[in-house]
Formats: sequence, structure tokens, C-alpha cells
Amino acid sequence: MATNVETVDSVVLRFAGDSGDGMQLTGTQFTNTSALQGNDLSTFPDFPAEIRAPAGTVAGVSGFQLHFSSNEIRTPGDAPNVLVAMNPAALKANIGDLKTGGMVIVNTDKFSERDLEKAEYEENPLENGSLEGFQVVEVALSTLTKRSVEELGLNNKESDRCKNFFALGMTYWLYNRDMSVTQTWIKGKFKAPYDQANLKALQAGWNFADTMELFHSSYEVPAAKLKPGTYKNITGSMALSLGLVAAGSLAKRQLFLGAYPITPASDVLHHLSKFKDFGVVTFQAEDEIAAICASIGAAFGGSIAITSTSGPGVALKGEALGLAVITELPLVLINVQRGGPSTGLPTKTEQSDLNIALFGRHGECPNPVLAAATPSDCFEVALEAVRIAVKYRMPVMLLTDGYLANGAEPWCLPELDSLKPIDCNIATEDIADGFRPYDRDPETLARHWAIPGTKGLEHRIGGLEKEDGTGNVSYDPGNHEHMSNLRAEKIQRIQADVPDVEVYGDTDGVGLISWGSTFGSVRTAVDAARAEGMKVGHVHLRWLSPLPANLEQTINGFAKAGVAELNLGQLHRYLSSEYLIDMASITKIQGQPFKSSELIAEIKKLS
Amino acid sequence: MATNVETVDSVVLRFAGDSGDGMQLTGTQFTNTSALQGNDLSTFPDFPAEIRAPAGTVAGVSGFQLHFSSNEIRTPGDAPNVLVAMNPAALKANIGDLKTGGMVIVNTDKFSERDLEKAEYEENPLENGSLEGFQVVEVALSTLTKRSVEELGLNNKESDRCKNFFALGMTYWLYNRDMSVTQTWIKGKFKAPYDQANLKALQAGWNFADTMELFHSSYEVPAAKLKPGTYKNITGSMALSLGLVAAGSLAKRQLFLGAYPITPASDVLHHLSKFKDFGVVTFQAEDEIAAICASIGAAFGGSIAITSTSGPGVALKGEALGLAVITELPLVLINVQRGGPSTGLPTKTEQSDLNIALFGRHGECPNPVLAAATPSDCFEVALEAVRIAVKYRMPVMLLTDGYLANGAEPWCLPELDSLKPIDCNIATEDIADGFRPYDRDPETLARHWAIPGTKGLEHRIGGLEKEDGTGNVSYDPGNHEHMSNLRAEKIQRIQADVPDVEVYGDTDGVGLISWGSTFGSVRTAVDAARAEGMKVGHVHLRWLSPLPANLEQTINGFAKAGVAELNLGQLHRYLSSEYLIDMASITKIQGQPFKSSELIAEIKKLS
Amino acid sequence: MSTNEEAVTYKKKDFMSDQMIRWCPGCGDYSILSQVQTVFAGLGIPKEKFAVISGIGCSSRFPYYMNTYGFHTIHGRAPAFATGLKLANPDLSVWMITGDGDSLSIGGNHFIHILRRNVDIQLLMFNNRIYGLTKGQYSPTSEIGKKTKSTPMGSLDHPFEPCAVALGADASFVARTVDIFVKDLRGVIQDAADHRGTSFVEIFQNCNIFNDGAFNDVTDRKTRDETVVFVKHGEPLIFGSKDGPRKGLRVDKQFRLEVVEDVDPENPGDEILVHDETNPVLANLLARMRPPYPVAMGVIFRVKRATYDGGVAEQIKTAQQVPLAGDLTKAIYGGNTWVVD
Amino acid sequence: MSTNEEAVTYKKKDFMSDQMIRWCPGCGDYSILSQVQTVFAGLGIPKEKFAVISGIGCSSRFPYYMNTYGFHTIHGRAPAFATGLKLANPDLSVWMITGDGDSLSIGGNHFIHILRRNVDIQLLMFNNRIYGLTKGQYSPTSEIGKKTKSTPMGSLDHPFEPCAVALGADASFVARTVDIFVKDLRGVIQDAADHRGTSFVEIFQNCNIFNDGAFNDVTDRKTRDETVVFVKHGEPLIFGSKDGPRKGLRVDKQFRLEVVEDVDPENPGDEILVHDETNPVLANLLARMRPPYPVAMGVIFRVKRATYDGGVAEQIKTAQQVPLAGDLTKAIYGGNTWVVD
Ligand SMILES: Cc1ncc(C[n+]2csc(CCOP(=O)(O)OP(=O)(O)O)c2C)c(N)n1
Ligand SMILES: Cc1ncc(C[n+]2csc(CCOP(=O)(O)OP(=O)(O)O)c2C)c(N)n1
Ligand code: SF4
Ligand code: SF4
Ligand SMILES: [Mg+2]
Ligand SMILES: [Mg+2]
Repeated sequence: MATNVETVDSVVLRFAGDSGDGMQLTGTQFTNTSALQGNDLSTFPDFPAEIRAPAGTVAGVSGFQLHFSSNEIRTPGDAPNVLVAMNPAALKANIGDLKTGGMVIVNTDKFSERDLEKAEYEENPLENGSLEGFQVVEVALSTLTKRSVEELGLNNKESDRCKNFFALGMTYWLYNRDMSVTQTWIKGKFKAPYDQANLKALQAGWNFADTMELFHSSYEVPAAKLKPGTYKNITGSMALSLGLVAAGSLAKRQLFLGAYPITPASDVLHHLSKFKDFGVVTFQAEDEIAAICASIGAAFGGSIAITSTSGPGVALKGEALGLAVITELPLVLINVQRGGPSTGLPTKTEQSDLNIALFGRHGECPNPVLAAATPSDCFEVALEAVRIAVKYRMPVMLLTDGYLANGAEPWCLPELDSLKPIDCNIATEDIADGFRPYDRDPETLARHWAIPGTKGLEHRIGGLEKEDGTGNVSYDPGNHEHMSNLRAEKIQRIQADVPDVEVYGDTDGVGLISWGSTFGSVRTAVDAARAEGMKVGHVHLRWLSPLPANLEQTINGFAKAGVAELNLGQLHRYLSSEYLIDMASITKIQGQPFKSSELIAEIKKLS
Repeated sequence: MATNVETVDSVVLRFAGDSGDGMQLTGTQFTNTSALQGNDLSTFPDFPAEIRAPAGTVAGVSGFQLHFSSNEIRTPGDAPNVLVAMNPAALKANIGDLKTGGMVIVNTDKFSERDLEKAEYEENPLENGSLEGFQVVEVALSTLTKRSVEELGLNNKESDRCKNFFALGMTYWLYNRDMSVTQTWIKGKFKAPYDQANLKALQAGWNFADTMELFHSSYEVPAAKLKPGTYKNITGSMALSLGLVAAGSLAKRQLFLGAYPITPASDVLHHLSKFKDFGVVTFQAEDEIAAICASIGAAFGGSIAITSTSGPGVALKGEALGLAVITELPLVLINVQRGGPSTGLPTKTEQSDLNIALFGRHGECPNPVLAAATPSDCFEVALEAVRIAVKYRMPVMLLTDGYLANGAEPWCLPELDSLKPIDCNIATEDIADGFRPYDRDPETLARHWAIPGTKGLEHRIGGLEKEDGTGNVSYDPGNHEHMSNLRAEKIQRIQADVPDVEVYGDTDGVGLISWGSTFGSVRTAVDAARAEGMKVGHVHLRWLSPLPANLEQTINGFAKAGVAELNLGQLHRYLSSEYLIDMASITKIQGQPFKSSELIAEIKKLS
Repeated sequence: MSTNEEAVTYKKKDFMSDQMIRWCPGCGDYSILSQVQTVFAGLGIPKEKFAVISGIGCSSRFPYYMNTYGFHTIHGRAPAFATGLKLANPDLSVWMITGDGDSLSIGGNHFIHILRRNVDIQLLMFNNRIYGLTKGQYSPTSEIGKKTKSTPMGSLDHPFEPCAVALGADASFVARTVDIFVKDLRGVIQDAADHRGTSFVEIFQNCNIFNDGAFNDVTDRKTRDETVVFVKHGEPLIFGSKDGPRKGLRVDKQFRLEVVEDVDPENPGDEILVHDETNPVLANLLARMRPPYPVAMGVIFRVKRATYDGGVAEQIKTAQQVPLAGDLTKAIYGGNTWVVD
Repeated sequence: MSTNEEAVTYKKKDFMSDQMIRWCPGCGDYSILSQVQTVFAGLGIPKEKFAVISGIGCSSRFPYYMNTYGFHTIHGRAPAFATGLKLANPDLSVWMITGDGDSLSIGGNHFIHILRRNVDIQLLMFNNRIYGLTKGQYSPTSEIGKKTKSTPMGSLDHPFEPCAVALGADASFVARTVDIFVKDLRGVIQDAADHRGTSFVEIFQNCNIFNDGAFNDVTDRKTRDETVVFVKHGEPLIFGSKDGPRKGLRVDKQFRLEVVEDVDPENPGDEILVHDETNPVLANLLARMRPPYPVAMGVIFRVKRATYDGGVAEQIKTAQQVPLAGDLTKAIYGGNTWVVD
């Protein structure tokens, strides 16, 4: 044990290495351990578009950032305190982000000339003074790992594979973590002799840190004072999937997912395919069009129908979505946004699909749009999307993004009793007499959901304009105007279900307006700015269409409002058109989330 | 000859009958004759979605409206002066539009009980007084036609087919038209004995009107004082096609059209397929996606590439359009708008695809958008779209609609010398040394168009974000922001080619802003309102993105501005977001153009 | 296909809807509609258990005319809608109506995928070798050289042979019939209804407006006997006028087809091919027969193969055997959790 | 394919681009890249006349690694881009690279349409029976029961047989080969280059990350001779270890395949099938052979058929024979005009 144990509030740690170095796994282990130690935390993995980009190159670097704290936190952190760099490429790709004075642990075994060349380093950064100002911890990770597993008779490649556990052991020592979670996990995951090898490497890393007195001190990050409850660390994809499964249960109907794999949305398909015991049907379709069409078919058939995709897939689904709009069938389209346009930056995050969500269909073809704010919020948003789709009989667009999908945070598990049942209000035989498929609930304007198989409710729907009430094809000019207005009106009726926005912080100073995954960075920045004495408020939108009823008034209350988003100003444009209010547009479009520091700078500009 | 010949300025005439009654043909003949007689004119056909809807039903009625005048006119007219109704269904569907006191010519042979039933008439409208207030001219058209062709030995069905020419003959007499154009046409078009039959029916109709003194008087509509020049009556589809062919010639490159049939865009494919002697390649693809992708492939290959479609097809093309945006290839996407959403009202007109044109792609994916104002304007707009696409290397969206595509007007043919050549500025071997595909013209920001086959310019492009200059795949955050801004900036640069708007009429009273096919109705309404002494101005936009530089200032000059469009306010929303100006939104969404009278009422409200 | 819950008897007119039929007078679609209604009436399936799904095209107006559940969807995508509906509601008898353009042009991909998956629906393709609804452009089944509005000098695309495409996609049931061969048509529709899996039926359908007489060579009463062979499992491939001498089909060593003249139908002899509807190689041969060989009508190929929807149901059933299946508490509270008090 | 304008000689490395190759170490794609570069070098076509078009997937990164014109397009649509490019620029040698997902899942429709049209390009499909780029979901060529991220209980979809799909779509050239059968691979690529029309080549490609060993049965040196038959036009269908007794293939009356043991390759006898690459029925049989029959490698089907691009060029040439062809004055000033002065 180090003589010195310091207590710190928060730590940002980043593991970086080759795609094959197991960094995601290492990060996840550190996360789970810290979660069980009671820290609040937030994580963000960042991987290359290639499956295994050429080893040793910057393009092939895979990273995992983890923010753990004894306070409440909302982002994976701006700048790491500690960087573990498994090779020169990882160093090169990440050193720019490290906090001044931060620590970087490097694997000196991978700094041969060839390694440097692959990373396109002209000279060895460990030797040319370029790392001045950082605490550089040089460790012959590969050699030490190899030595630690020597007795197991692994070959070179096999023993080298264990070095991530050696590094993990070192960081566990550094932050006084309990190794048992990872040890148990290794035993369950690996077959002999690899289980033993990984266990040995882990322990060796710990021991090495302990005995070599590599570090000035080790650190304690005490448990956070979180709201009482049962917690689980969860990614946005998993929370979203659980939300959908819960929605199916609460609606007492089969959940149907039609999907075609696409980064970063595929995990929704992967997760839901494991819920067959809930009767969940997942259909991996031949393409995105078939996926949404099958979902609409399932909705017609009475399922809670979902289709999930990312940008290019959303573009393909537009035509079919229009059919769901005109046939007024419930459907949830999940868009896990990624960097665009076109194929763009598939593994990076962005919020640039708000335009297509609101306006991306031909004709007057409105649909509700809502967005999740944090990984665990995905659970609630999924429930809400289904609830609205079913209640108002229309397709709902749900936006998340790569950052939310892959990022994780502790989720305070909901009491099951607190989850309200979803009333599907399905048409029954009893109303067969005089049944008309487009008769409506006067309040919600929802039409009947009459499911094939129900006696006496036989009817036909389709994409040609329909006569209100009967649902028959109609070319009548007045009816078309009526129906166009009605479809728009249905969206407005949802406002009844959309709570008013509440301003966090000051209502009359600078107001930041945000939506989606920027919640954490904006809220953190607002807290920081207020701590510095600035007068700042924050409004975060879950609902984009319809907008909350009091939003205009709220924005007007601010001395100066700014709209922060990861695109070129799509929400800003939309709110401008709605309210004709002059607001600042705060944007970033680099495939990466906002840093709180960037936002604080913007707040200062507006103050 | 009637004793009485009155001179009138303008006449609106509508032929209506079953889909099989040849109303489109009859209308076209009247149009051509009137054109050659020097009238200004404007036409609008209106047909059902079915190929041959059940005979005798309202759903099966096909109409052709024609406005001809000795003045300059801009619309097919609000309310017909004369309606020719070939059966009860045609009467029922159209009588509501007839001017009070207008004339209706009916074919009494088709008013049997069964006919009335098919049209869902409870009682015979010729007998129940419901036509009071109109001049009803009852003619046994079928019987008379049959008699007139008796000697040719046609069977019943065949002779009945000639009755539209009988009706045409009557209207020719009524408006003192020269029959020779139609006579020549009949001789060229029909084989014996049908040519003789139609000629006889035509003449018989004329004679019948002449001898029976059916009408109080005949009318003279003198030639209009049009701008000197050579004229031809042209539909929007044809003008558009000619514009594209001309663009190919002016660019000295092959014109390539990738298209999949869809109403009302198919005619562009039909027309262009006849220009093979210009080297035009038309590719009827397996679907809209293949159509645009083939066009992008052709653009890569150095063609002037076009893809044409309507709403549902535009929705399908979004993903591929994004690829054209990121690869910065020239392309023109023509959207002949129809009634939406979904399959909607395929044979009706609407302007509801502005949203999807501006915002319908995933990611930040801007493209220029322009729209044609009149049928003949389609020629110029097509040229302009190609010119901009080529000059700035980007896909351009060109909007027309069903009303423009099928409507016709006299077109003052351009002097060929007045058409400026299109400089494609294609990269040549000479620049092979150090060639980089994404190097740009500093003024337009256009990148190189380096065509496969050119020695030394081998390069690779694709949909992943590209590094500026080299065009290599780049995941660099800064580069992505740079490129996103650059693609937006390219649109703004086009403003250099977009003329400032000019206000027609008053610059400081009520200002109507319009775009696309509403030009004629808005201009007519503005003229009428000004004639009534109101202070009104009109701004019509050809360019929607970028907007003309002086538009904001121009709108601010109006006391009150209103945006008129055939949707639920899409341009209004867009201009609001751009300028934060409070404007009125004047909309109609009935699958039909504005009537000038409707707009005059709106102007009054704003005055 | 649905289980028959209650004894139901229907008349054809029970399946006629109140909507006015809007096809052109003389269109081949009428005859098909009539036969489908007749077959539905006889299937013993409760009316509310039928769903008719279509794409876009003249033919795809079909659902409006059937007094069942119906969905007139979007162009080319009907197989996907039908798949979703069948998975959501396996109890339904799902029928899909499509045109040659709808299913082989824009919808080609969904078409081959539903066939390989073998979703238990009936897929009736009305092949008029033209785009009807958009007024007469050539379709993927139009013959080369066809002059249409979009091909003034004649089309250049080699046409698909729909049954061959279906076989290439591993369809489990492939049949062909003709709009006006009323009895044969009805029989094939019935066979389709009886088959578990995707039953693909190509129906030659006359579009008297834009492609009149496209199938004259097989429909003409005078020559029909010479130009058509009706295939039946286990029976020799014999055709030719009932009055004149009959003909048979055989193949040589290298699978080249030959017509054998003067065959005795009672005793055709060993060399005459016997139809085996389970043989994919023979099916390919039959599907592609064109003059001077007769065009094959009837069930060309039929095999038993697991259905996709059956498999989905099976997996769910299996998954639901585990303890705590479908338990939300387990799903949410399971895994690595910790408690903060 | 391009006409050879000038005598050009290249080395393989002339076709290697400066881009870093980003496939996983050990991926089968490397071998294919290498053979394509080798064949390109030998074709005598000027380098600037090549264009390599791809969709999206691991395999579709291919164009970046070729020092030619290249276009990495969008998922599934490469055939359409290639068609447009070839029509715009018939002089080019156009190559299309695709995966089993890219071409048979999302791109299935464009795939069958380019084949029926017979656009003169080479279409190389890297079949690894998995989605590589999206990290390992099952693909339309995955075997039933495959457990992947999206099918934890095993996949249910009956797989496509790519060569059979191609034959069903009337492809004019269908071949199959394997990433590591280097010489055979090169030969087939060369044959594809030489064919006018769409040359479809299915290449078994090992994805060592997500589907390692998917083709072990045909690639394993120990058993390969028994599990593979190399087909060659005009030669008997014989396989089996060179050392041991050889085997042959024959069919019975009803087209059922049989393996004949102990065949003398010099004198196989009449009953052993002789490969006829122009016979579609035989091609179907060969395309579908699976254990216990050997898997067929080589050119399975090849016929001469008019190309779409050739027809387009021909029509334009004909149209341009007329007087005033391409005259803008005629186009604009022709027809019914009148003069206003
Ligand atoms: C996305 C889309 N593209 C194009 C169309 C236009 N369209 C409607 S039906 C049709 C083809 C119809 O042909 P087919 O399927 O053979 O049906 P038929 O009318 O001959 O029965 C086309 C191209 C459309 N409705 N939607
Ligand atoms: C429109 C669209 N949908 C989905 C994706 C995601 N995606 C990329 S590649 C791919 C499948 C790749 O499989 P395959 O074609 O077999 O290529 P491989 O990676 O195996 O070489 C998918 C689903 C995409 N890029 N675009
Ligand atoms: S156009 Fe042809 S297919 Fe369509 S309804 Fe008329 S006859 Fe039938
Ligand atoms: S994931 Fe598979 S197919 Fe893709 S590069 Fe890696 S090994 Fe090759
Ligand atoms: Mg058809
Ligand atoms: Mg693959």
C-alpha cells in the first residue's frame, strides 16, 4: 500500500489502445466496480468505424472514458485526469484531451520504431519532451504481463492479450477499488487457462503498483450520496430496450421490432432479440424499408410496433412513415443519431436529424418527436413514446444518439408499481354495428384501432386520402383540407400530455435551451456558471413536437436565450420559426459531445 | 352564322366527360386552335386517379379547362363561362364551378335513369330546376353524332366515340374558331374510316350550332397583344424537358435521366426518351432509389445527370441525395409535386414538398432549391438548375407540380443565341500533377469534376466524411466541422447568381409572397386588387435556397406581408425562421390551385 | 393459415365490399377478384380472419373490393407489411395482391425475401406485363423491343421470368395460371390457400387498355391446346388438342427439351417426363418453357418447408418455458445492481 | 469493357493505392484484393479506364485500395451507380464490389435487375455469410440456426443460394470461387473480365472475426478434393482426391443427382455429366450442389446475350442518323408555332 491515500471528489479516466486491446472491456470492468462501490458515474466509449483497423494506427484506436465521483455527475467528463495509453497511436490520439498535470500511463514495450512509425510519430514522444507538464508513468506492460503468466505456458500472443488486466490492476490500486467484482467476472467469462492468466495479470498489475511505488499516492473516491434506491449501471441502448419491453408488458400486447442492423442502432435489435420470453418478436428485415413496413403491418395487426435505425435508415423510412401517418396507426420510430450527412461518421455522435424528424416527409405529414436526455432517461422516453403512439394512434419519432446509446450511467430502478398501464383501447366486436374505422375520440382525435381477427370490424385502409369517419378513399377537396388540418391538430392535442417546461436555475438571466443528449453537459455548465455567480437558467426539452405549451413564455422570460445543440442550429431554426424570438445559436459539429467548458465560454459570451 | 357576333376579352371553357370521352383531346384541339388564332391562353387538365374509373360515375370524370383571351392572362381561370358536360356525372362534378349565368351544354342522350343513378343523382337535374340561373343548352349529342356519320357504316360504339368532335364543332362555332388546325390534325391522326367520321362529326357540330340558332350569339375573342415573337403552346412537362435537353446541348455533354414512372412526373421521362437524337440517355430504373443512384453514377461519369419524380419518390431518394451532397457531384432532382401525404391525391396538385426539399435528409445536408412559376418558366428553371448544379458541383432540387406539369400556356420561344453556354470546367490531364479531388474554386467553392477515363486524375470518393482537399476519408473532428460549414457555405455562395427580388406593384402596402405554380393566381389577384384601388405588392420567389439577398429588406418594407402557398404554411415557417418577421400565412390544401378570388379576399383581410 | 374456430359457411357475395370497382371495363382483374371471392367463401375460415394486403398499381386496388380486413399499402412493399402482420397475428389468413411492376420492379427485393423466408401467406401476382396505373410504361416482364411511352424505340431490358425468379429465391410453392382460365385459376388459388408457406401464383392478366392481347398466344381458344400444358403432380407432361394427336415432353442427356409428337395419353411411355412438383430442376425447366414449347400452367413447384412465422412462434414458445419468463421485475432488477439507502 | 487504346503494361503495384488498408488482419478480403490487382495489371486497359464501385460493408472499402477511379457509395445500391456510370461512360471497365448483405439483403433488387439487364460490368460478391461491418449479425446467406447477436436462439430465415438467385434473374455469367484458392480465383476474375455483360462472381470469403471457418468444408486441404468440384466447359464433372479413386456426377431420369464412385478420368464413360456452361438447367443443378455432393467452383454458367448498355448506345446511334438530329432549333421551334409581331 502506498503510504499516501488522498481523497478526491471526481476522477475522469480514459483507457485507450488498439481495437484488439480490450479497452471497452477494461473500461466496463472499472465501471461496474465503481458502481458497486457507490460512485455516481458516466461513461462514454469511442471506437473506430473499422472492425479492426490496422493495428498500431491512430485510425484503429479504441477508447473508453469513465467519470466516477462522490457527487452527482452528468457527463463522462471533459478532460481525463488519467490516461492509459496502450501504444503510441493511443497516446497520440488522446494526449490532447488530458488535463494539464494529468497522469498518463504508457506501455513502453510498444514504443519501438515500427510502432512509432505506424502512429506516424516523427520522434519518440517519451523522449522529446513533448509530454512535459504531464505525469508520465512508463511501464513495460507487455513484458511484465508475460512474466506474470509465465507458468501457465501461454504463447506470446496469448499472454500479451492479458495486458489490459495488468493495466486494470494498476488503476484499481490507484483508486483503491475492490477487485472482487472483476475477479468473479473473469472466472465466469474465460475458460482455463485464460481465466487464470487474466486473474494473475490483474493481481500482478495491482502488486506492481503497490510495490514499485510508481505513484505518489493512491486515491479514494468515496461513495456518492445518491437518491436511495436500487441501482444498476445501464447504457442508453439497454435502457431503451427495457423501456420498450416494459411498454409491451404495460400495454399487455406483443412488442414487435422491425429493424435492419446499422451503427449505432443495432444494439436495440440485439437487446430486444433476447426478450423472447416476453413474447417480443424481433424481425431482422432485408432493409430499413422492409423493417418499418413490417412494423406497420404488425401495428395493423395489433402489436406495439417499433422500428429502430440511424440516419441513413431514417431517410429510407420516410415514405412508409407517411403511410403510418395517413393510416393513423401507432408506431415508434427510434433514430439513434450518428454523424452525417450520408454515411458520414457512423461511429460518432451528432444531433443533426432533428430536421428530418420534423420535416422529412413529402406532403403535409406531421408526427410527434421526442428525445432522450441521458442513458437512463431512454427507459422513460421509450415508455412515453409508446404511450403517446397508442393513445393518439400515430407514429412517434424518438431520438437518441450514439453518445446516449453507448454511454452508461447508474440508473435508479423504477418501482414497478409506479409504471402506469398503457390503455390500448382496442375496438371490440361490440361496436360492429355502424362501425367506421375513422371515427374518433373527440378529445384526442384518435381513431379506432380495430385489429384483424375482430368480428364485424372488417375494414380497409391505405395511403390514398381518406374520408374522415368512413376511411373510404376520397378525392374531395374539402375533405383533404379537413384531414390535413386534422393530422396537424392531432399533434397539438398531445400538448395535453406534455408537461410544461421548468427552468432549472434562473428564469430571467441567460437561458440555455437544449434537447437530447446534451442535457448533461449543459446542466453541468449551467451549474458551474452559476457557481461562478452568473445568472443562468436551463430549459431541456424532451418534447420537440409538440413543444410544451409554456415554452414561448419561458424563453421570453430570459434576458438572452441561446440554443445549444450538436448540429448547425436545427432546433434554433425551429424555435425561431415558432416564436419569432431572437436567440443565440450555440453549435458544435465534430462528432463529439459538448465539453462543459465550451458551454461555459458560450454562457459568458451571452452574459 | 349567328346574326349576332359579340366581342369578349376572355373566355373560360371547360370540357368534362367520362375518362373515355376524349375530353383531354378535345381541350387540346381547342387550345391549339386558339393559340394559332393569337389568343393568350392557359389550360389545366384534371383527371381521375383511375385509368378508366367506372363509366358514368363522378369518380370517373375527366375535365379540361381552357382560358383564352385577348389580354395577357396567367391562370386557367377561376370559374368557367361555358361548361360542356358529356353526362350527368360530369355535370354534377363541375356545375358548382360554373359562373352564375354561365352556359352549360349537356348531352341529353346520356340522361337516362341508369345514367342518373350512376352519377348518384336522385332526380334529373335538367328537370328539377336546379340549373336555374344558368343557360342550359340541351343537345342530343350522341344521336346527332350518330346520324352525322351514318353513311360510314360504323357500329354504335364507334360512332358514339366521335361525339366529342361534334361538341368541339359546336364550341368552335360559338367562338368563331378556324377549324382547319383540327381538320388537318384529324387527317394525320386517324385511319379511315375514323378520320372521315371525326371530320364529319366536327362539321356537323358546327353546322348544328349554326342552323339551330342554339345560341343567342357567337363570340369573337380577338388576338392578344403579346410580346412579338414566335410562340408555341407548351405544357410544363414539355418545357421542362426541352430545358434539360437545351442544358445538355449548352453544356456540350450527354444528358442522363434516371427515373421511375410516377404521376405526375412520368411525362418528363416520356418526353426525354424521345430525344435520343440529342444523345439523351433515359434509364427507366427498377425504382426511385436506383433512378437517383444511376444518375449519380452518371454524374460521376461526366453526364448532366437528372432524376425526376414526385413526393413518394423524393422520400425514397433522400439517402442517395445525401451522397451527392457529400461527394459534391452535380445533379438535378426534379420533384413534380402532387397531393400528399403518403399516396395522397396523386393526380392533384399541391406545394407541400418544400419541407422535404429543404430539410428532408439526415445529417446537416443542405442543397439548393428552386421552383418554376409557370409552364413555360419550366424551361428556364431547368436551364438554371443545371447551370447551378454544374457550377457549384452539388445536387439541386427543382420543384414543379401537377398543375404546372399538365397545364399549358403560350411560350414565346427563346432566341437560341440568347442561351448562354454552360461551362462545365471539367478537370483535364494537365492538372494531374498534385491533383486533389477536393481542391476548390475559391469563389464558388466548387471542387474538381474529374471524370473517369481522364489520365492521371484517378481518385476515390464516397459517403464517409472527406478530408477537404485530398478527399480522403477523415474522422477528424475539426475537419467534420469545417466540411459541414463548407457545405452550408456553398449554398450561400449561390446568392451571387440569384438576382434580387423585385416587387411587382406597391412596395409598402400589403405584400404577397409566393413561390412555384401559384404565380399566376397571385399575380392576377394582385392586379385585381390594385385595380380596386388597394395598395398591394407581389414578390414571387424562384429561389428558395438560397433566398435572394434583398428578400428580408423587401419584406420589411411591406406594411403587412402574407405568404400564399398550397400547403399548411411551409414557406411561411421557413421565412419566419430566417427573418423573424411576423407575416400572415395564406394557405389552401385541396388539391387545387388558388382561385384569384380567394386571394383577393385574403388581400382585403390584410389591407 | 387460420385455424377454423367455428363452422362458417359463406357465399361469394359475403366477400364483396360496398366499394365501387374502379378497374377499366374489360380488365382481367375482375375475373381474378371473382375467383378469389369464390375460394374465400369455401375455405371455412371466419371472414374476420382474412386480411388482404397490396402494394400500389391497378391490381393493388384489390383489397378495397374484398369485404375483409385490407391494407392498400405503398408501392412494392406489400411483402414486408404482410410479414409483419402475419408475425403479429399468426392466426390470420393473409393474402397479398401485387402487380408485375409492384413486385418485380420496385418490390423485387421484398418479393425474393418473403419467398426465401417462406412466410405463410398467399402471394398473387397479376402479371399484365405493363405498368397499368401509371398509364402504360413497360414493366420488368415486358418483352424486349416493347414500344411504350418511355421506350419509343423499344425496350432493351431482358424480362424476368417471374416463376424462375421465385424458384431462384427458393420459393416453396410456385404456380401459374391465367385470368380467363376460370376453373384452373380457381383451382390454383385453392391450392395456394392450402399450402403452408408463401404460395406464389403468377396470373397472366390482360390489361385491355395498355397491353391488350399480351397473352393471346395462350388464351386464344383456337391455339390454346397447342401452346399450353397443364401440369399435375405425378402425371405425364402431355398437351395438344384433345381431338388431334397428343404431344409429350422429354429431355435429352444434357437436359435439352424436346417435343414428342403423337403420344398416347393412356400409355405415354417411359421417356415422357412425369411432373414431379418437388423437383427444383424440373420446375426450372417448366417455368421457362416458351414457344415452340408449351407454356406451363398449374402448380409447377411445391415442397414442404418450415415457415418463418412458425419458427418465430416456436422460439417464443421455447423461451417462455423458462422460469420467470416475461417477468418485468427480473428484466429490470436482474444483473449487477446495488442499493443506496 | 474498354477498348484498348494504347499498349499499356502494368505491374500489380500500379493498382495499389496510397490508402492504408483497414481490414482485420487475416481477413479473406486481402487475398481477393491482391488477385484483382494482378488481373487488372494484365488486362492491357489503361489505368484511368477502370472504375471500381462498391456499396457499404467491410468488402465495400475495396475501391479505396485500388489506384483507379473509385466510388464507395451507399448500402446496397452499387449496381445502380455502376449502371449509370457505364451508360454515361461506356468506355470504362466497371467493376462492382459487394458483400452478401450489401447485395442480397438491402441490395437484392438492384442485384437482380442489373443481372437481367446484363449491363457490361464485373460484379464480385464477397460472401462471408455474415454482416462484417456492423459486427456480426446473420446475413441472407447464413445457414439456418446461426446464433448471432441478433439471433440468440438461432436464425430462422432460409438462406439464399447466391448463384441460384443470379440464375433465376437470368444472369449471363455466373461463377463461384474462394478467397484462398488463389489460382482459381485469379482465373475466374480473368474470365469475368473477358465476358461482355454482367459477370457475377460469388467469392467465398472468410471473416475471421465474426464467422471464422464458415467455408472450412471446402477450404480444408485435407478434405477439399472430396468436397469441391471444379467445373470446366466441355469437361466431365469429376472430383475426388488426385491420389485416390476419382468420382463423377450423373443424373437419373427425373434429374436426381448421383455420385458415381471410381471413375476413370481419362475415360469417364457416357453417363458422367459433361459441363455445358450454356445450359441453364445444368447450371441450376450445379449452383445448388451441397454436401454430400461436392460444391461447384468455376464458371457455372456463361452465355452471350445483348448488353443493356450496348442497346442504349445502339438506339442513340440510330436516332442520330435522322436529318437535323440533335438540332436545338428543331426541338424548340418545331411543332405548332405561331408568330406575333
Ligand atoms: C414510390 C412510388 N413510385 C412510383 C409510384 C407510381 N406507380 C404506381 S403503380 C406503378 C406500377 C404499376 O404497375 P404494376 O405493379 O404492374 O400494376 P398494374 O397497374 O399493372 O396492375 C407505379 C410505377 C408510386 N405509387 N409510388
Ligand atoms: C442504409 C444503411 N443501412 C444499414 C447500414 C449498416 N450496414 C453497413 S454494412 C452492412 C452489412 C454488411 O454486410 P455485408 O454486405 O455482408 O459486408 P461485409 O461487411 O460482410 O463485407 C450494414 C447492415 C448502412 N450503412 N446503411
Ligand atoms: S389500366 Fe389495364 S390493368 Fe389497369 S384497370 Fe385498366 S385494364 Fe386493368
Ligand atoms: S470483420 Fe470480418 S469481413 Fe470485416 S474486415 Fe474483419 S475479418 Fe474482414
Ligand atoms: Mg402490371
Ligand atoms: Mg458479409
